[in-house]
Amino acid sequence: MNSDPETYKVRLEIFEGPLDLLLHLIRQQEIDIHDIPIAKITDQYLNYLQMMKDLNISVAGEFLHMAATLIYIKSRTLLPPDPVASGQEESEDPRRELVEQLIEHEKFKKAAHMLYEKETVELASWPTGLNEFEEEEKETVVVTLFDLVSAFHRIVERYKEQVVMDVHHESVTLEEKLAEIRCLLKVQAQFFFSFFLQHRISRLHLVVTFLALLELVRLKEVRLFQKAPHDDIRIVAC
Amino acid sequence: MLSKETYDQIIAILFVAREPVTLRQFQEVFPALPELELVQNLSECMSEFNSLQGAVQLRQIAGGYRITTRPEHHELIREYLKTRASAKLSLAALETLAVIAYRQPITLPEIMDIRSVRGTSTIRTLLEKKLIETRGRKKEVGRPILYGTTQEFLVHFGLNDLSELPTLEEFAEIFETGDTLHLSAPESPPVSSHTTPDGDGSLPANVPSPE
Amino acid sequence: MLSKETYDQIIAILFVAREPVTLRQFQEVFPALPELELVQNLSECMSEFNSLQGAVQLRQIAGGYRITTRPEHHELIREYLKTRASAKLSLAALETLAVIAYRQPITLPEIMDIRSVRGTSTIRTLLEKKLIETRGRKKEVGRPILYGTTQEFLVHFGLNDLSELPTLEEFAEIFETGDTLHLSAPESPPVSSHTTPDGDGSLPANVPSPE
Repeated sequence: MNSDPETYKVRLEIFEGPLDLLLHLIRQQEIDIHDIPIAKITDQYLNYLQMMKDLNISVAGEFLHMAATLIYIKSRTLLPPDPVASGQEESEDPRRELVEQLIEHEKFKKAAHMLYEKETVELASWPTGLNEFEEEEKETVVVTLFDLVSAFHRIVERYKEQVVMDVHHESVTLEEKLAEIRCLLKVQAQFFFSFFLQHRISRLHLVVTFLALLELVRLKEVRLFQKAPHDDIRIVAC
Repeated sequence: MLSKETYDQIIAILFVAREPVTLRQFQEVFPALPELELVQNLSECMSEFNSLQGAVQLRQIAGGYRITTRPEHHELIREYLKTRASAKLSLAALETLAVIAYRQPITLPEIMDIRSVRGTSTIRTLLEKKLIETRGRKKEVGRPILYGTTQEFLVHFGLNDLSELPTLEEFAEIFETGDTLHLSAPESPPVSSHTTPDGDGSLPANVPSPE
Repeated sequence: MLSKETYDQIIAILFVAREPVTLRQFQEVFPALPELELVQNLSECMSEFNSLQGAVQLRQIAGGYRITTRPEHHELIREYLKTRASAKLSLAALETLAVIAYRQPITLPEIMDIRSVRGTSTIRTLLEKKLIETRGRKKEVGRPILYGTTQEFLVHFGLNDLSELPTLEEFAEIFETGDTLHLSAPESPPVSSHTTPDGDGSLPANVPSPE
């Protein structure tokens, strides 16, 4: 293959995957896909990758994987026929799997082209649909499972941001917490410490809450019970 | 006077129009037609269309031309509007549903906390659409009601059971945008006019010509 | 058979509908009509409407009935709507979609294997455009998510159902008979004038004729 970079520039194209590049090489030279000159194609393929590297274009992993496959197939075709296997059916063509893959790939490329044509026609046809009854339509979407996951993803992302912001803005005093817990105790004679955890609160809040509880114990307003280490703490009004 | 082609073209425009189409708008679309001729065409178009059509009518409304359904069909149309699948949700309802689906059983305060939005109207909508249901009460102060998704929810999203809900991790790769795993040449041919926003190496150049 | 009144009523409904109207919906609107008669009416309605109208056409899409403008008016309509050509799917997205359409339900690793391309940006695009959807999980190790095409896919490509897609074998035959489509021939003419019909209003050879 010509290594003159000027020639390459003209030929530069975007290939989405290694099969695209291989098909291009085969088509360009009008090679019979069922009888690929594997050594020649392998060299051209590797040249192309080298050229991309020379131009500082990153080469995706799947292209390198295909390179390895091609080199393997090439090496197998160069080997003399296996004397052990020769007695049996004729040994399988090492190119077979790749050829099948290429043919399959080309079918899907044609299918994609068929879709492209259909899309072209459809994009030229506008649906009718009146707005005299439009007030019935609010800002709504037909929801798919993907919408559901996306929505949850958005919420989680938003939530993360908020937590960071809370830490900076919030301040809470021991007095406030004491008042809050006393208030709570009036409604309910006992509750668990995990109650405080259910509402998203910052570490500062949690620490102050804990200090407030200890203060209430000291003042003999509450008693704390814990069955085992790390177990939930039961808070009971005295 | 009015050619079949112009007639079809005028009607086609009126069919896709969302508002009455003004004379000025028609003039922009048919720059070759003199104003007087255009007005005549429109008027002929109107009488021809209305003599042919019993379902809809072409009328002059609010200084423009517009096709509307005839009043006698309104009741029937309302019947039709009722039949449309009510699979649509507002964005707010969708978010609430997502939180419930992934964190069920969950209480209202918890939902509002996660979404950092107050308001209970989305819960009502979801209950009405039978996408969520109550699941008893949480054993905590105030004993708030717990919510979870329904059988109807599974049916709507084509799930056999809740374990089929995709996890965030599974979609993590998909949520990441702009993965550029492709070989792309800096001197790539000028396909820019065709590149789609997903930036995945759009390449209509390779589409064979249909001929 | 088809009364003028029923004809008008059907057309009026189709006229306001934003989505293809299914037989089930028509049944709800016309509870008095037996199903067989309704189907006959719809079919008569379609042929009568299409013989009368040059501007719009009544078609069967995605298992329903729908009125759209005829493709030949697209330039004029675009002129009126002042829209640029709608964004088409990239070739990469179309290829991914083709794999999903013909092999559904299919998992992400399987898609990537067939296309020999890693990367999920096309999947994301297709999910966002609601052309594909999840279809539960495959019963194998890791229980990967399955994907399939949607109703919107049928609408987007003007198909009534999936059986209208040519079989993959049909594409293979072209291949075997040596009909060499140079899929990525560098000598192919510039894209803009060629692959989109926008330029001269001519459409690809296989414009589906309205049934």
